[in-house]
Amino acid sequence: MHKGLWITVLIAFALFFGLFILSQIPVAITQDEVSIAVSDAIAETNAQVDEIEIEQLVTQKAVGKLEARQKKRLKFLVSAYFIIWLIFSLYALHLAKMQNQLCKRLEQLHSDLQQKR
Amino acid sequence: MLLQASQITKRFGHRMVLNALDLSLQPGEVVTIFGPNGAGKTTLIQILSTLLKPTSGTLQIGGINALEEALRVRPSLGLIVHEPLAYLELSPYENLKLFGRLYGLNGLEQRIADLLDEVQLTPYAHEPVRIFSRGMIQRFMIAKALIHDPALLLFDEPFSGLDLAAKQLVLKRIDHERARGKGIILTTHNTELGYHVGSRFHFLLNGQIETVAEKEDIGLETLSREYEERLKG
Amino acid sequence: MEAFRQIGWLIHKDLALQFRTKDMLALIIVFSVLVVLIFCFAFGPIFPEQLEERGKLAASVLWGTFLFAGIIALNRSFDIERMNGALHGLRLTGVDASYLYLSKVVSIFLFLMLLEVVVTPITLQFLDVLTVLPVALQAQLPWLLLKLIGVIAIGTLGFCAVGVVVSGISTNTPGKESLLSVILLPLTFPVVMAGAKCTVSLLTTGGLGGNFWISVLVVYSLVFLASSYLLFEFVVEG
Amino acid sequence: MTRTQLIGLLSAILLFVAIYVVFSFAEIEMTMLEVQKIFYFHISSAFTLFLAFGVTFISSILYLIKRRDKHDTIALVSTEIGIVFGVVVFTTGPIWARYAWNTWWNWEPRLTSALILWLTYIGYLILRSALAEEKKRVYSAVLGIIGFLNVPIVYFSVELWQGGLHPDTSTKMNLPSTMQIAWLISWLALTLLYLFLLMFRYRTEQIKLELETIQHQQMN
Repeated sequence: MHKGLWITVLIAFALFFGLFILSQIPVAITQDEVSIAVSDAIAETNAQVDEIEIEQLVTQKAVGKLEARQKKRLKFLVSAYFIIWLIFSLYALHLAKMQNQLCKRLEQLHSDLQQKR
Repeated sequence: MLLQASQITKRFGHRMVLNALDLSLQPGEVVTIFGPNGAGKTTLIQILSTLLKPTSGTLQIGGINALEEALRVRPSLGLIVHEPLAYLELSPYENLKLFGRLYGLNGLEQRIADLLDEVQLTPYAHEPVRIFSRGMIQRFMIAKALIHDPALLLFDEPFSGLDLAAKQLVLKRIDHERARGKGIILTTHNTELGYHVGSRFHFLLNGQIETVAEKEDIGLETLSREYEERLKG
Repeated sequence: MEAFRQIGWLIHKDLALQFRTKDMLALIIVFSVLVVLIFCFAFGPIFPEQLEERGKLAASVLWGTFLFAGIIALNRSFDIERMNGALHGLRLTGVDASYLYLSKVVSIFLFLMLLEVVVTPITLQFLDVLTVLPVALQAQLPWLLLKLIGVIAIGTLGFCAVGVVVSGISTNTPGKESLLSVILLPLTFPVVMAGAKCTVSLLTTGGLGGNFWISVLVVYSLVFLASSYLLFEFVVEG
Repeated sequence: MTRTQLIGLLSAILLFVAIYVVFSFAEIEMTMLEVQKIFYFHISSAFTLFLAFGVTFISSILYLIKRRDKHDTIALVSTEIGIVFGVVVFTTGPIWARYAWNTWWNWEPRLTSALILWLTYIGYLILRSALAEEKKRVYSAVLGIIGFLNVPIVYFSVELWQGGLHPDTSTKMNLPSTMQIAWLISWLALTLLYLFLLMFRYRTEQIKLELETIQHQQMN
């Protein structure tokens, strides 16, 4: 019982962690959106600029910002599920340990009684 | 049959305090139960007085099922234990009046006056019980237990720690009540006094009761000797 | 009829015991005033200017004080019953457990009301609430105080309804007072909340601000009176 | 394989499925994005908390009527497990609240009534350990009943006091179907986990009783 529980607890952790990494969605900004936005912005100004260069710059910056936000969100998510895992595991292990000890003492008492007889 | 208890068992969790105990009592009988400390005497008295419910078993008092209809049975019981079962902040008069009223007694004033007179507390009737000496408190306890003239009296260790006056009072009162056809059950570890007042004797050891003899069939010395032997195991 | 008389005698006994030891009443009033004073020192000497804020402060101080005083009174009342087996003495008379319950609720209620009638004006005075009241409210001050006492009375009734059962239980444990508060405080959450809301509303507008909070108080009191009335038998008889 | 082990296995499998569904299957909610995934286990734990204390309430009533030790043990065990689920609710709750409302705690009706209930039943456990053997069963049953009666009153008073920040019950029904499935599965998984813990813990209590009985016999 005790061993099975340990394995369950560990598998739960591995699975949760693996799924968590797998399920991360990459931050995606389509090229079209960026180019439209950049052309709009350029059309409003009179300055001479290199459209493609700015497009790359903007995309980089936007992706970076979005990724940072996602990281922050994931931090919340990870800590929440880590705590859930921790609480249940600790409680289950505590129960298993308690029951094991009780069983051992019970067996010992039974064997003591039989020896006396 | 005034009291009929059969197969009374009391368990506190895993601890067996009383084990399948049978006891009966006729009017005019005084049953003495001898037992050492921790034998379950107090638990037994509490169960017989319906203050505590047994784990299993039946109890009939005056023909009424005392476990189902405890409230109907209680007014016919008088209980003297090591606690006063009353309010020490109030005076004897106030206490007796309160309990007398709750029992629904008629002619209460006269009854209180008579009782206080008998236990020699009339001069202190309006002082709070708290300031009394131990002996006076014991006499007050007797008055309180007898206020409603109960048909069945239960005493738990009535002789332990009594002063002389109170002891005389208890002995006199037991004889008196027996003569009036009341039933009395008392527990004690004092063989001499227990033998003196009792008409039938039991031992209570390790939660199990054992009938010893009627008073005609046994002498004090035989009883004491047997009790000593049982105590040694 | 017999039931009412028995309950009456039991209440009489409880009140006699409460007032016999005069130190009890004095102690609990002094205690309450001290609690109020401590809050006054903590927030004073200049209290919030806004009427609303001042009202909130007064309401919290009042209900907090009543809660503590109530716990002391309950605890004391059941201590008397447990000592010397007095409760067993009552049970032996064959009196119904529900009569014991009702008499306890009424006697503690009366005792606490007496305390609250004394402490409420003192608190309002110390926190300087009365002077900042709108003129319209000051004109009908007695009426306002009466309404306030009414709200406090309903809250106290709810508190006693559940408090009697809980202290009947906790009196059998080693750490009576602390255990009583640990169990009773979460249970009386609605009373304190609704009572405080009503108090703030009374102090700022003179009305109850709708019927909701007063109904919470009434419903709470009724629910717990009914359920505790049924459950007290198990507390007494085991 | 015993019944307890079977349910343990089932709940473990279902928990894995739930984690899979929550992380890979359920679609991302548009306002809270990934953080919304906390919701599945948070709200399911809260449901289980109410379930556990509800079981305490019912078995306390049954104990007072029938006086079987079985019901008392179930009440005790269920309370204890309910408190564990409470710990989950009250740690994941603030994490959610911190992201969603930029505060660690809010006085939302369901959260508040769960908290009051949780505190009451912690009192229940403290009381139990303080009471003498012959009284503790009846007394804790009385408290187990009174504590639960408070829930609707607390709920409705807090609801008026501070109208819901939580998505209320009706919007839950309008969730996209993938989210609904994820929520249902995690709810079922946690309920099964509760059942498993209940049975496991009940057995522990029985062993303890057996042990004490034998020890007492030996002393005599």
